[in-house]
Amino acid sequence: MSTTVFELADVEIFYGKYRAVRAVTLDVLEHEITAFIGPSGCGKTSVLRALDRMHDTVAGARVAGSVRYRGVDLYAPDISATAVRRRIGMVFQKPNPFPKSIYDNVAFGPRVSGTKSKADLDIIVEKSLRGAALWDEVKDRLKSSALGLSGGQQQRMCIARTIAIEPEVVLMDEPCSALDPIATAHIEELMRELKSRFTIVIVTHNMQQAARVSDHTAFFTAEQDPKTATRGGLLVEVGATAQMFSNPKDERTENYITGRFG
Amino acid sequence: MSTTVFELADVEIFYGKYRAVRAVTLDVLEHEITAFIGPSGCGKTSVLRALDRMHDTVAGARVAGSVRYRGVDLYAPDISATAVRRRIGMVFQKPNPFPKSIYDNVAFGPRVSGTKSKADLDIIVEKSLRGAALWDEVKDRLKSSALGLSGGQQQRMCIARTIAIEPEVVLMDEPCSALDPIATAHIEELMRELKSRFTIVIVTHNMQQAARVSDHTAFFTAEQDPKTATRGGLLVEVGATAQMFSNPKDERTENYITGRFG
Amino acid sequence: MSSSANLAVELRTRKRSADAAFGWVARGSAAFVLLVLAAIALTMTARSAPVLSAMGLDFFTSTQWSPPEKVYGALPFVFGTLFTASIAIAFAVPVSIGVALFITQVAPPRVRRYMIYAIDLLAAVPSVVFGLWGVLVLSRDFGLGRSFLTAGIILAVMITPIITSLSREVMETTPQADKEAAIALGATRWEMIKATVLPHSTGGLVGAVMLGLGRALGETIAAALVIGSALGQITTNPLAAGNSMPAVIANEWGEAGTLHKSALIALAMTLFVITILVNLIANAIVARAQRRMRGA
Amino acid sequence: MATTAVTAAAPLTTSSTPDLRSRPNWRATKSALMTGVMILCVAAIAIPLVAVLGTVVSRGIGEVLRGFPDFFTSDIPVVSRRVGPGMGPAIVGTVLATGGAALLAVPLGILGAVYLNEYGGRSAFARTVRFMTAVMAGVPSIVMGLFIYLVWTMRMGYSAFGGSLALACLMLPVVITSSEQMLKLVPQTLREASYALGASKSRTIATVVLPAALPGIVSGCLLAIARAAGETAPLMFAVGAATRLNPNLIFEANTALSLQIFENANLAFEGAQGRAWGAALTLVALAFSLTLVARLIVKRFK
Amino acid sequence: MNAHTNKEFEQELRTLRERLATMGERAATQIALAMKALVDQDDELAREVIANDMHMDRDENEIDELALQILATRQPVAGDLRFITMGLKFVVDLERIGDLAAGIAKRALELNRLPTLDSRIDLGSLANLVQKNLNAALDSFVKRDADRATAVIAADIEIDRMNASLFSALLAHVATDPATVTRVLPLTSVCRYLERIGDHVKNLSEQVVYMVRARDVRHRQLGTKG
Amino acid sequence: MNAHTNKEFEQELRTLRERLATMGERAATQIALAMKALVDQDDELAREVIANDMHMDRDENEIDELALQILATRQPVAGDLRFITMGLKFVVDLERIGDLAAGIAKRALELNRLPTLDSRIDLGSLANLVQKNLNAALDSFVKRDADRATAVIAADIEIDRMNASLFSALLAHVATDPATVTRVLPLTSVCRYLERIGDHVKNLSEQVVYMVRARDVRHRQLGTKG
Repeated sequence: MSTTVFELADVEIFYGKYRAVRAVTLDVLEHEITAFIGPSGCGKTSVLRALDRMHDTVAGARVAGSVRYRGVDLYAPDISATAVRRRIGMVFQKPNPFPKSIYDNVAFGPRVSGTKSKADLDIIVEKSLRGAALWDEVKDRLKSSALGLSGGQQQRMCIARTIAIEPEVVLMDEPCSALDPIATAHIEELMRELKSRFTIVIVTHNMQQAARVSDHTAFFTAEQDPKTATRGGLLVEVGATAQMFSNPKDERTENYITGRFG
Repeated sequence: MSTTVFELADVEIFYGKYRAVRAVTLDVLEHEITAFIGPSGCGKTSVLRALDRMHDTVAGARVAGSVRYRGVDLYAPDISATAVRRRIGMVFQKPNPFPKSIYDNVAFGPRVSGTKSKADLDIIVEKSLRGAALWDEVKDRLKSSALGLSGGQQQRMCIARTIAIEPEVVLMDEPCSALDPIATAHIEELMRELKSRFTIVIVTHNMQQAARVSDHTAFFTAEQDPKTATRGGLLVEVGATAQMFSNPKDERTENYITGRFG
Repeated sequence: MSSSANLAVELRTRKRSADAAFGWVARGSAAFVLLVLAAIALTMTARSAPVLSAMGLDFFTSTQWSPPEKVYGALPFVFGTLFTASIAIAFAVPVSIGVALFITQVAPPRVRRYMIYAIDLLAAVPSVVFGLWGVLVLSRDFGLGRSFLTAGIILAVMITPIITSLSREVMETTPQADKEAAIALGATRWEMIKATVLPHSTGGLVGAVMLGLGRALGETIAAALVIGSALGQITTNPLAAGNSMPAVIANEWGEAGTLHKSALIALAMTLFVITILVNLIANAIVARAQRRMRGA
Repeated sequence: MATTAVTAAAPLTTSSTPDLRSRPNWRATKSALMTGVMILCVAAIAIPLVAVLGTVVSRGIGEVLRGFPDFFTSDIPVVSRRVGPGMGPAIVGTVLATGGAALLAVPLGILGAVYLNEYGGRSAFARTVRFMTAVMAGVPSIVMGLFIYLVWTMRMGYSAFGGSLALACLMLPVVITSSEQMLKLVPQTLREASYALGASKSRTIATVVLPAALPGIVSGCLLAIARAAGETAPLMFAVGAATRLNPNLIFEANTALSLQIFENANLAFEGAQGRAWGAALTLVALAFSLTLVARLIVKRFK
Repeated sequence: MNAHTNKEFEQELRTLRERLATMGERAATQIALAMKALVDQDDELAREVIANDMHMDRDENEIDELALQILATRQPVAGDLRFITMGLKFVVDLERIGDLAAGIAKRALELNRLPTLDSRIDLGSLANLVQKNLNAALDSFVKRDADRATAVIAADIEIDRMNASLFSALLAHVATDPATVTRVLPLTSVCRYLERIGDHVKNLSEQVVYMVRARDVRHRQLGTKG
Repeated sequence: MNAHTNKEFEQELRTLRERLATMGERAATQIALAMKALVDQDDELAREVIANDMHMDRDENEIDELALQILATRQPVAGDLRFITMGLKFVVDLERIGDLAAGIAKRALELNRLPTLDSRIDLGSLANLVQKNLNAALDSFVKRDADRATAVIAADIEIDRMNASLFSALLAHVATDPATVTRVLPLTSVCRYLERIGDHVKNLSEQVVYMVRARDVRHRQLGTKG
């Protein structure tokens, strides 16, 4: 039995008074890839961002319910968001390299965490780039700008930058939506390799991608919220991916994954 | 036997001295959906834009070889690009409504073509919006800004705007890449309905989309160009879509569609 | 792997005073703007009080400006300022937009690059240089004399590169996709410009024009050199010599007595208020155009 | 309208050869006509501008080259009538006043912009500051000169630093606005990337946001400096008049290129006018080089 | 369940369903005609049944082709996928049923060349039961009725039982009159064919249950076969 | 062909291939053991074969499950899709072969309870030919060798011919000695089982050809069966 990394119970996320997502109760298991799927506005990205307290950076956003990381309530008043984020890395929808050299991009996190020695940084940068299957492509131009890389390479560099802080969890928010099928395949392969070292949670609006990469899938949808009378997201079903795609339990899931969009 | 709408023979497209795509010989049949697929840089969008002379608007771009539309050489010196574009409409990757009302957006083409009468325009606007399966959603707010529509609605409005000029062909350049699966499904269904009235050519980097919507598929790839020693696109194989996806002739096609990206 | 208790300790908040301090320094810097403006408003009001209490509302309505008689009526200068600025705007705006359209929509890439450089450089030419050229060449060598028209032309030449440069930047932000949409619907170049570039740029263009107008209103030196320094002229004859608020201040400050200085300060205050009004209107127009662009 | 009966169009199957030839029509003619108007506009603005620059160069170059490099180093002749160099004190004065202004306005402006974009957002205070910045940007330069005269020169006397203060007040809103614009262009995703790597807010601003916006900010500041260097009116009230070199920023009256141009332009003497053209050429060259450097920075980092 | 947003896909699934039902009906008809040819000693009808088997083979190919095309172009999942893979296996059984019906017709031709057996063995009731089961299985498929299909699976025991008793009866015949052996042998074949058809019908029903209930009943219950 | 970029997918395809090969080997073993039980009159071995059939049933379920999971999560097309759908049909035949081997074992149990037939009928050479063909078919699958598979399809005619001659020999036996009828009947069943295994082997080979050559050879050549 795998260790539970995240334990969400009755999580709701508000933007001001608007309840963007509700009824989120799910576990994320260690060394697995968990995928969040669902239509636009179902709140899957909001839930992902709740896992490393990225909502702190948005005025008016609020997380209710219990979000536990290895038993610790992430939203307890004395928990530091920056400390949380150093344990829980995040990769974004569009590759977002800093306009710095490849080396400085990857070394950014370790430097923030206090690693100053050039020798140590060299080792971390190489290890991270190898981990992101990018080392061979960039080892000769570590000092050139990261913006000169192709889209797929940039995204892999962002993954390297994230794993350079040695997080335990890597959150990914539609990491391939800006990439072509070949770059996507490489990122997906990388994810499968990374799961031996990290726990991965990925948001994707590409159902096939969830089917291809994930071990567990959580399906969200958007419905009329009985309390606020606006459309809001909610969690419908979580299950093993192979089972979700061959034999989902909830009819809403079945309708969505088979392409019955009403 | 269907009528041949486009007949491309040995088409090559240059940007300055760079040969972006070569060896394009294919036919597009009337009342069919023809899909162009292939990895980034394979030139599929360049070829699409050659079909309605959109390259005219780009300095340095040049089309070589023969592009015939119903037997007429589109690149003959006495052919008017604006007349071509009124026969051959285009829908773009990102929904690009003009910052005007929905009505004015759809009426733009007809107005440009000289339709002034309000009554005629009313009819055209309604017919086009119905054709794009959008009428019921917007009929009560034709005068409000098109920018207030959702992404999927905007794209359908762009399709309405295109069919308002009553073209014979509609070219679509990755029309769903900015949309979620539900909006995508609606656009795809719309395409299937439109093909009884129009001939459709679509560029997509989503292979499954090509499989779902198209009758014929053309597979492009990027390879070292023996002449210029740079990487350039070329056409590998054209065929009936069902056959391409169950039994492609060329090994490069098989490798690509089955996800063997080397 | 640390136990849950250890983990909780590790994730605990550490005080981040540096973070907070940085935020307050930034806030203080921003507040400086308010401080300076308040100081300007207070100082100017206090210093213009003497003449305003002496003249009352006549200061704004009287056409008589006679320091020796201690009569200060600002109306001719207000008129002169608005008149020259109007002439300048009338010349500069159509030309600027035409040039900006040429640069962004017509010129081939190479020409475009050089024209952009040229316009940006010209926008940096100091106004006093235009004034110098105006007084020594336009009014003397070309015999145009010192008049509203001369000042208007000099101001127009001065603000055209500025308006052009801003307009070009705004027009360049028109999404290529919008332009292609119009082209793909069979529009000609001009139809495409009318449908996409102009509507898209409306807000920015108004902003650019207003900025140009603000410059023209507040421009002291070039106007002071060529407007003619006539006192009390209210005429729509553009060839007549006139005067404007900034020119009067610049020309008379040196030899002014206490009440005269107060009158000049009140004049500056008036100019200040007019430019603020112009700016507010410009802001409102730009904001409304942006709201419309967002489709709200 | 909703009641209009709409019948589905018959498929547009034209097997006949379509006629796509171009032929003259009003739409194409109109488009060509408008292009012609644009070209006329270019000519309309090119002619006077070329004339201005041409005159400045042709009249200024002789003055500058006469007894080179005396024009840049010699004191200004006390007797305006005299023909000959130079403009040394004015050049130094311009550099002092402008440099001082930059030292005051640039850090303050950038920090203010950081507040507006990174902290204030849409808060009431930030909106007020933003609005007041726009108001301040519209304050005519002569008003700013008067203000400095009243609060500074009247007490401390004429000096280059008074000019610096006036110019700084003029530059501040420009620096804030252009810097905020540049900060706004830094994608939110970069900040998120930094936060996601465990960086604090100040660290994120210092090591990610500001470096990313730096080329744009520097370029905006250079343009603001270039504009300040050419200002005349505010200096009239703060710098005073001098003909001898005064390298002291804080004390004693000084002069500046723009002031010299203004004063000499009104004089009917050949020598004074010559020096005015020389000063104009120098000032234009200074403004051009600052502008060019700004553009190069932007181009380099784009 | 809702209709597919993709109407072409919906249409293809409907076509697949109809093709499968049609093929099932053809199989039922083939059995009925083969039994009629046997009972009526109708050589011509028997030959017709044998010739018609070609259509069943063609059905199998075409349905496979359609299923493959749907899999390749629509990327079905969940219920749709179960239905299509079920279809792929369904046709295998239907095609074999067709083969067996043709086999019965061939045995009928053989028997018609021999003298009639005095006391007729009651093959008719076995054939009736098999046909009834096949029809029930097809019906459960069309109506997506798992309960009905489960009943068919249970009814197979009856077919096996009936087959065993018929077999003993035939053996008893040979024992009393050894000369009938050449005539009994084809009849035992027909028996076995009917029993095998019964097995295939059971398989069909298991596929239906699997598709509808999405759990694998095949080989779990009801022990081993053969 | 290259390896898949998606290594998990690649691994799943490899697993599917291995599972199919293993199941094929099990089927071959089952036939061999059943025939050995028949020849050696070994009741225990026969019962073991019957019990082992359970494993073949489980194989079928698990392979189906794997194939379905691959179809649901990988959305395969072209060659991969043909291979997987082939796998789905392949197991049907293998499972039936398993059933038939168990059938032979059951007949062996029946025969062991009866006196031995004096002149032994040469079932061995038919069984050998069938096994040889099955092994060749499995080999052609593993090696993706369409030529080899085509040869197997052709060889099925030989099995049919051999079966027909064995059948006549058995009938001749009954004619000369009517008392042997109860012993001959199970032997005719074994004959028929072997022939049916041969048919399934032919089907397997056709699937291999289809997968490799991507054209449907099933039912096109070689006429009708039954």
